[in-house]
Amino acid sequence: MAEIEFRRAIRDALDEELARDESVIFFGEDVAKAGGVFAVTPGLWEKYPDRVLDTPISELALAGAAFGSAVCGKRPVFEIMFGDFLPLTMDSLVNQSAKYWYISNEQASIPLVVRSAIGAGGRFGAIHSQTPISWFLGVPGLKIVCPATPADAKGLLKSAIRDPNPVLFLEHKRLYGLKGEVNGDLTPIGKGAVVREGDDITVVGAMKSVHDALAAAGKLVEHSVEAEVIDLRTLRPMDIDLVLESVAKTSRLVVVEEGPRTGGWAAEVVARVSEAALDQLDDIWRITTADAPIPYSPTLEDAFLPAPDVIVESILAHRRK
Amino acid sequence: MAEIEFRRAIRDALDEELARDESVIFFGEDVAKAGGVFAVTPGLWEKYPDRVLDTPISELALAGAAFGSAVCGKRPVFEIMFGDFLPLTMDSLVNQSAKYWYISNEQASIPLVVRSAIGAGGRFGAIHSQTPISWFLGVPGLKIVCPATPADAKGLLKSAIRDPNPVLFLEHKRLYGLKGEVNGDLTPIGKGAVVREGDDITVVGAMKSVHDALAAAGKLVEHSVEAEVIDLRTLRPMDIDLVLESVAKTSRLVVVEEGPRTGGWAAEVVARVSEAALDQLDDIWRITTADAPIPYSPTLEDAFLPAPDVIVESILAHRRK
Amino acid sequence: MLGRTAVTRGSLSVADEVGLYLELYRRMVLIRQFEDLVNALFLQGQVHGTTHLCSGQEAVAVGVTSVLDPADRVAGTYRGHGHALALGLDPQRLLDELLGRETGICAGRAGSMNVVDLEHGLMGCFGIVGGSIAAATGAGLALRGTGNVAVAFFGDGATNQGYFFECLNFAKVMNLPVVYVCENNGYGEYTPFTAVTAGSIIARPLAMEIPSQTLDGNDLWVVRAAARQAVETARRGDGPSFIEALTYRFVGHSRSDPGKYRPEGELDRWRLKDPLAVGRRRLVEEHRVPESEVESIVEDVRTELDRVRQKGLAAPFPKPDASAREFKDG
Amino acid sequence: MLGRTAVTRGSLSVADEVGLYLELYRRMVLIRQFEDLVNALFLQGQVHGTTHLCSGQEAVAVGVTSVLDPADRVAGTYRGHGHALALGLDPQRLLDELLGRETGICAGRAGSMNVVDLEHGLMGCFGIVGGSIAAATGAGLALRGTGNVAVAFFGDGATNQGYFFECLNFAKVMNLPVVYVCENNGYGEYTPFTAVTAGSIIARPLAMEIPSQTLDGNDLWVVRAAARQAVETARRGDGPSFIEALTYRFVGHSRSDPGKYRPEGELDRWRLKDPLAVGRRRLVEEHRVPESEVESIVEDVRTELDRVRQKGLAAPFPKPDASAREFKDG
Ligand SMILES: Cc1ncc(C[n+]2csc(CCOP(=O)(O)OP(=O)(O)O)c2C)c(N)n1
Ligand SMILES: Cc1ncc(C[n+]2csc(CCOP(=O)(O)OP(=O)(O)O)c2C)c(N)n1
Ligand SMILES: [Mg+2]
Ligand SMILES: [Mg+2]
Repeated sequence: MAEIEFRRAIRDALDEELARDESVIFFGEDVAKAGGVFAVTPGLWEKYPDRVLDTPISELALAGAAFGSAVCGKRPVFEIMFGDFLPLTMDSLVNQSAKYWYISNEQASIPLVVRSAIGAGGRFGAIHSQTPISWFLGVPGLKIVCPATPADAKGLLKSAIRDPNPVLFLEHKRLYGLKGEVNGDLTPIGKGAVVREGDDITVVGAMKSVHDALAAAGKLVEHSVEAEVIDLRTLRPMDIDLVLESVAKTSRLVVVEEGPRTGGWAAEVVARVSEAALDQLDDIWRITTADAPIPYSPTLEDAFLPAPDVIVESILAHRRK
Repeated sequence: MAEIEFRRAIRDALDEELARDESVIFFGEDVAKAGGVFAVTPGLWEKYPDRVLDTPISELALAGAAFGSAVCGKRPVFEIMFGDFLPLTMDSLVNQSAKYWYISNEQASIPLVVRSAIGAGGRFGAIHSQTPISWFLGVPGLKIVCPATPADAKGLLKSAIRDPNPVLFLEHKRLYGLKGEVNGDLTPIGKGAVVREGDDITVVGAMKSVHDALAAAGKLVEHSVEAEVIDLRTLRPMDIDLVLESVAKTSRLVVVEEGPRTGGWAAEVVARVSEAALDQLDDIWRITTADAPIPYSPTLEDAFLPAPDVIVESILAHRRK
Repeated sequence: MLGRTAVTRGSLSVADEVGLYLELYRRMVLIRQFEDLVNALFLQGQVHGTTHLCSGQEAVAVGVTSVLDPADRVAGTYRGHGHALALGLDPQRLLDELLGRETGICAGRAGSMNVVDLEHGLMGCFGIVGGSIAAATGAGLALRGTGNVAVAFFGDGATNQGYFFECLNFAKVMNLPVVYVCENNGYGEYTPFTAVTAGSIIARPLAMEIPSQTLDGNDLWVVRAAARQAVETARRGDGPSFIEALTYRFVGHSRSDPGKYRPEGELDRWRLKDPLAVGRRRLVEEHRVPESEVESIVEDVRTELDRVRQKGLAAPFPKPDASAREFKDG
Repeated sequence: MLGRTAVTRGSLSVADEVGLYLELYRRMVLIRQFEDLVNALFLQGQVHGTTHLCSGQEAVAVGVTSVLDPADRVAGTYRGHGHALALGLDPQRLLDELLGRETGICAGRAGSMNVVDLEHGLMGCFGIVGGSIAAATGAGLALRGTGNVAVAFFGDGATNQGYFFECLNFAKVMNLPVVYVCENNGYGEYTPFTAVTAGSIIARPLAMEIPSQTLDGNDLWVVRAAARQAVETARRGDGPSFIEALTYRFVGHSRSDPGKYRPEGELDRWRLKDPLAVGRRRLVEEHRVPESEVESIVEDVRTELDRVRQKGLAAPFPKPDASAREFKDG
């Protein structure tokens, strides 16, 4: 199987779903003619000129247009260029799309997908580097999908487009250039994956943090620690059963989240596991960024992020305690 | 001491701070001439006609105007009528106000307060009843204040207005009519309070849930359970030490949150306590609303909320397990 | 949806036209009486929370929807009972919703501010000021090229919301078949729109080169004519239009309205332009309908709503254990 | 902030005026050369992430800020180096910021897109399109009645953002002393503004009855005259004004710009209207400044920036352990 880039996997998913289903439309700022500022969507406009659209810089209108068109039978996919801009869309996502299925008494659901590039490490500063998950994690009715590999990027985006519910699809900027095999299967939304087996500790991550956790796990072997690494892949709904199964074996859980410490998805994982498996736990904690905006300067940003060494250090320190 | 209503306590705090400090301004939709749709702010416009302003229905501009005026030395207080409308303001709060202190390298902080009426139980339906906390809990740089009593409403609002940082000040609609003694002291932001002592279980709440927890505690006495009830009063920063102290005594913690189960502040409390005090814990869990929008119909809404009986039942069920 | 298709396309014989206007008049009467009923039930504690009545504004909803097809889509507001009834939503199912009953159009989940009835083309009633504008804009995106149109109802206050500007621009540059209908009742809650709105409302869509007109929103005939023109523009593929319908609400903004913001005599002046009075006059004087026939419409509606009221109050409340599914299954 | 007060108020003698325009020309040259330097350092991996250069747009920032007082407040954009330098921010501290050094104006925390320098009146450079509009509107609220003004710089693309409309309306109904300066460089990223903007830009503020003008943004003299008028209106308490300055960026939108969206010959045509060339011509022809004097400005700036470059590259990076305080202490 050929290896393709993460960004290409996303493009292919869009391409295939646009081809497969006439009701799919895709729009955003500079996504059509220019092919996207991260070069994720080149060539789609040429193939589907009526269904791939460049828009004004009007994030709230984009979200509203997606909502309204979904009510009327379309399957809109729209891009919010940076996840940091998602607050501008939030009223429509939260108060229109996420609630429609419920308040309409299930007359219709809203099959939209909002794609957004997120995450730090690229020296983009405080307002182009955030991980917007905590803002949306508490929104009933909205799925949150977070692929870590090209295969899942494609498989999850295809699932997201086919999903009858609104889906926030997050693409970590530092993964766009990542290569990997892609077989074209759909990845089910709501299922995590054990990406490395180990008996000593469970390390849960998502997106780029999965790779950091795997790198950490590799180094931990020298310290006689075999870490089990779980890629959650979807944060809402959350595959907590997979985590619980692993914790039943390891008794130790660390959750690695690229995002501020307070109020993130790691807290939800820790809360669910503590509620369900308190007796089995010997240790449980989070590795996150500080409760501060993301700094620009390379020295500051590098120190800010939960890199593999930070994970290794934290796990060793917890073993010592 | 005379008892006054919660809404009156808020009005008095505004009045006193407007009188005390010329840089305080207060604006919002129908807050001035009409005195607020919840009758919270009557008479202020008459006293401070230049500093109490009615605005267009432009929530994003309100938040932006508060930010910009705070940069220039004002202490703006603005009202977002229902917490459900806060997503419209979110870009300014998150990307402008909350980050300014940090990214400006501490050249200036943003001393604004956004007041908002929140919470369910009034048959206002899915888009006028939400508890907007989870959307903002993960925002570094933004304080979140949640009074449960008239005294704290006044004391915390005065503290919030004097605080040099942006503060989200939440007023539960079902508390507006609550009466209580108000002595006029400032309540410090970031400090919780033990509002009932007990040895058997720690019950943590905020806003209306504090009263529900107290009611539940009263009923639990019949079942030989003495509950310690903590009113967090501020959710960011969070007085976790107070909770840990209590848990050291009770070994059991339940957090009652009026808000969707996933991604709420209760998860943060549970996560912090589990991380810090795993050894001491015999049980830990959350009582929240379901992961669904808030229903309109009285029968549905009543069943949806974590009322005292629900808390009692849950605590008894956990004791049995 | 009676008569909607017939009415929209092609010309009508005179008999048809009288019949049509009688039906539209009936809908206005239905809305007015429905609102009166809701108000009474609210005061009795049977309708809960808050309600926003549209008494006085009936001609806008009825006039605009009278030119729509079943496959067109409409987004209303929290002041939306009129939008819903004009589209043909069964008053029983609407009242039951407001009463919080299982038999309500949304099974009691939605309540007054959030009614959805897709069967009758109602995408929703939107509780966020400006939300209806987004919904209809999106519907317009879906309806491009189909000959169908989307309609947004919203108030004067909504024209200061980001939604309004972003969506009108979006619709214009995308050439979407949307009709934006501003129900200018002079106030956003307790604030006169002139105090919070720079320039005139109509100048805003005009600045975006969207065909726009300001008109007497209390005259069904006037509204209908303008709406037809706007809808035809959209159906032809010529993009969005804007209508500013000048009207007035005879009641408070919501149940807790102090009302002191109205200048003396203003309400009385508007009462003279009551859309029901205007409609009755035109039916009798121009269409030569006997007074008695008009009167019997009023009586029929009264009888109908009396039945609706009784049935609604007898309907069961939803059972809480019928728990919500967060997601629709794939 | 040299010369700003002197320049703003009262009339100037001719000698003063020539001196002033030479200084303003120097600032334009400084901005251009600064941007060239940033570009070079970016390509060397010394400036990180992304940058948005304003080469070609210098006359707008310099012309507008030339009529401001020290107590006025300015909000710039992510394309903000020009806004900052025009206000008098030390190029060393700006470059050090872009290099991520501890000596940067924000100690390396902010980077190119988020520069803040309150000492020089710069409220910030706002990375969210439209954010600067909100910041200046709020500043206007604070400055009501003081005789000082707030200025927002933003692009053509920002005029489709909710921020734009809501804030302009807000400023107008509150009568705030704000000058809104739209730098219309023809494109929002890679999209021509005409493709995504309904009607003309200036029609929008005009619809709100905000005094507005569209002008040649590449001619410092023209910009300055219009800005003075707008600023005086605000200082007098007569509310907001709007300026649409037509200009062009000679470089890509950001470092990763494919550039294929420009029609053939467009860039060349605009090069003929280079604000530096226009400025030089007017200085020499109208103000009778010797070519050599103009040339020496260019050389002086080159020397200055060379020093700045060297010093910047030698400056220390911030130490990560100097940890951030989330909140300012009460
Ligand atoms: C975004 C938002 N802000 C505020 C409100 C509260 N609110 C409800 S109705 C209303 C007035 C709206 O005025 P207008 O648009 O003129 O409509 P009308 O009520 O007059 O029909 C306000 C401010 C809201 N529902 N949504
Ligand atoms: C809210 C928001 N949406 C999108 C972007 C990405 N973006 C950065 S610059 C830009 C184009 C802005 O165009 P314009 O306002 O004309 O300013 P210019 O870059 O031409 O100076 C876009 C879309 C952003 N920063 N903020
Ligand atoms: Mg109105
Ligand atoms: Mg531009």
